[in-house]
Amino acid sequence: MTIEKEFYKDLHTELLFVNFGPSHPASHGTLRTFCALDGEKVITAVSEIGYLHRGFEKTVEHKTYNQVIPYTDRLNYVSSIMNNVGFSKAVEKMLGITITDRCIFIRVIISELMRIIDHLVCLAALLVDLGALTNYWYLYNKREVVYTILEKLTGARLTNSFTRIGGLYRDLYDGFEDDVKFALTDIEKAINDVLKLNKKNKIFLDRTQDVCIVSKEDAISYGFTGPCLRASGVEYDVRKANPYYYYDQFDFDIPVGEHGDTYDRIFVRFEEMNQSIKLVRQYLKKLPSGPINSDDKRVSLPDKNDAYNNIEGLINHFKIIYEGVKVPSGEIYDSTEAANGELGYYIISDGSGTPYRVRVRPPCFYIFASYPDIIEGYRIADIIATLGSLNIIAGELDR
Amino acid sequence: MTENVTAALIVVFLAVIIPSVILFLSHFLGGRKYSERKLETYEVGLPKVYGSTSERFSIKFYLIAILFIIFDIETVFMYPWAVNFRELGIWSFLEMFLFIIILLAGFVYILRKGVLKEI
Amino acid sequence: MGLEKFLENAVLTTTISEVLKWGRKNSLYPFAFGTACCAIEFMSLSSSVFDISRFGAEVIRFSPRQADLLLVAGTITFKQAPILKQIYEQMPEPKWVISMGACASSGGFYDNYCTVQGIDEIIPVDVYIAGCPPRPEAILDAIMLIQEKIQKEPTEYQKPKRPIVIGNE
Amino acid sequence: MENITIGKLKENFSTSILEINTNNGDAFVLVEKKQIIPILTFLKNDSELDYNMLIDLSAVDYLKHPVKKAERFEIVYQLYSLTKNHKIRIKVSIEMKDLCVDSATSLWKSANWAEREVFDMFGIKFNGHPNLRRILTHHEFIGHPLRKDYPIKKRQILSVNDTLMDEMEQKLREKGLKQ
Repeated sequence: MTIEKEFYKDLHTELLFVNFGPSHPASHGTLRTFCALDGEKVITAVSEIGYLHRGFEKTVEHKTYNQVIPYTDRLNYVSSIMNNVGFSKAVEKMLGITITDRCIFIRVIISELMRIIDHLVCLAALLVDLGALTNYWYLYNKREVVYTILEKLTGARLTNSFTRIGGLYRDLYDGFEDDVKFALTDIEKAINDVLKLNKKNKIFLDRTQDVCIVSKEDAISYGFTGPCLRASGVEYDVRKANPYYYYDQFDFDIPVGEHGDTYDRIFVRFEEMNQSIKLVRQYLKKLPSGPINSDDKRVSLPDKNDAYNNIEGLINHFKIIYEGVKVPSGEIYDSTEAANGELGYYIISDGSGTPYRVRVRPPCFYIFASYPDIIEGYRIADIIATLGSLNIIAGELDR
Repeated sequence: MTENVTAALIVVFLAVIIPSVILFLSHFLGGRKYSERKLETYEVGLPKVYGSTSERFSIKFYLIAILFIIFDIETVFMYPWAVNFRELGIWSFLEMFLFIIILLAGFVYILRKGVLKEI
Repeated sequence: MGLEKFLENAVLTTTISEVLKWGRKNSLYPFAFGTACCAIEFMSLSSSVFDISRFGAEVIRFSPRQADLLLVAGTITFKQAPILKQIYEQMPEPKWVISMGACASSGGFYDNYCTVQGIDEIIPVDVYIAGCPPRPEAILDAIMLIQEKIQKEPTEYQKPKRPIVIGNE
Repeated sequence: MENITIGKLKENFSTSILEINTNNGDAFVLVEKKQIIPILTFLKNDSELDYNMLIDLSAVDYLKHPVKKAERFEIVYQLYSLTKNHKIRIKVSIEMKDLCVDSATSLWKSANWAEREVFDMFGIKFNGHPNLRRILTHHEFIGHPLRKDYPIKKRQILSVNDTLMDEMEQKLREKGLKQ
């Protein structure tokens, strides 16, 4: 028995226009939503993006394929190697070269580690927005553990351009496996601590359950992919639908939610971290030895003494670096399962060393397109929780 | 009796003097430089702010404010009672119990009416 | 004069400016204007491994009215520029600006139609941090440079003697 | 290996199919501009094909491409079927004189912002789009940056941010809250 609706209607209170704007603690820096509020409830909202549009697709048309990789780092800068792997996989498929098994295993191990730390930051920031500050330190410190591994491996903490077309920047340092095993147990402990804090926490449950529900049909129509689509009950994961890099030979299952509300989106991510930990352990067990760069002359640089001693090695080295890898003319759309969803690259090459057009299919562009519609009728506190659970990364959103 | 009064006076003295000294110092010492753009209202750096302060507010906020005042004053009455709870004996306990029961009835009415849910 | 001798070491005498500088230096309120990858490095700066609160700058404010250190972390595009300018204008007076990362300092490797080639085209900057993204220690070093600048800069009660040079002794 | 989608398309829309090709393992079909919406609705509603997801919508400017194309722009629809797990790429070529095509927002909601971005980057108008505005560049931007003839370093300053009020009023009017 709540207060009758008509009681409010004839009070004709004015709509309050508020900017949940670009520089707001919970708006991840560069997302702006202009809301019309009635009291606390959002009546209509209009979103504006483009505050971090850095012209990736225009700049990339003047770079060689290997020079594009540092630009792909800055797309989803929270899990940057996943973008590198996606881009190099697409170009390698166009070139028709097969990369060595060791390179595939290392790429998958690092991608799954990146998926874990992407979910860690998303959940840490979301829980800070909900006011649960201690979880930020529990989760974020585990990201620092993985940072040390990445520093040793690639030299950079965040924007580590680790893959090259046809291989990797360098091989694993020795002691890599133990560091990763230690990091995984650390992350599991942190996840359990955070779950112990939040799983039965009344405030957390009230603020996230039945909030901004996205139905299955809406999620598909909006073009959701990744954890947000699986939270709405659609079991679609690129690693299972069309598997690449031996994903079909290792067993991991895809967590799927039922209601598609913020609670489901959060716990799909928690469960996905456990699956990724399981995956990394299996891949680590079967890590083969051998070369990491494919021996295809069009792609891999000749080794040191070839480049210095005979003229063919020198010309080959010069040509690959100076004019870039020559990709035969054609086009391709290839996608991988990044942390936020299906990250696709539509590349058109004109036979020269620089790509003619690189179109990135950013997963969170289509997710954020639905944001003004799914937050209608909910309170301001709910729209902040929902924005956190959608995990919108501005670099990937605005490219 | 007098040391209680002197203790109270010291507290009042501290409560009044220290904030005013701090406010005076920050007002007097802090530099002040006004520009036209600085005096505009802060709306995330966006040019236009919609609506004005004289607009009508939604009634729901008024309800929340009133409920807060009622239950806050109730706790304010409880403090002195709780402090010298022993000396006052059984009668004051029953009086305070009656006071709480009356307010509890109001609280149950609010829960049944679902005022807090509607916001 | 005889006052110090009489009070010996019971009381420290100083000028108002020294107290002001000491207060401002050790309680910087940063406004985290984070837009891109540098914002993630700023997040790891405020977490417990590289703790910013050791320098008194732990209280991160998101409104310019309560901030005195504008820490621009990330790429500033032309769409974001008026907002950055307005927020800088609305910060109360003793304010300092740190431009964190290559994108904020010079546009980084986005030399194209939509990126501002360095925020010093829009607002005066006190300390630039190189790196893409800079390591958290580099940001702490920048905060120390800001503190050194506050210590050397004359407050409103002193006349400026000569230009301030920071960071090279 | 003639996949089922191309087979069905040939049966129903054989006149309006201009080119069928496969490249790097993916098939793509170039269709006539007038017939694009009927073809897309057929692909979406047909029970056997069931392309219920528009994965991506983008455009390409073939001005400087070595292989000379009939028209300058091309719009690319990547369709994917969750149930049948197959995908197809539909292309529509747009000539410089008539820069518009029918909008696909009636079929998939994901086309809404993707079309706004293509309009912003290439200047191709979408008839019937509810809210065709710039999305990535600022509202005082002149020209379309991703065209090949737009110089990469031509910067344009924004003086005042967009207040979004006109977009908001349009939405309020739709909801009947504003006269």
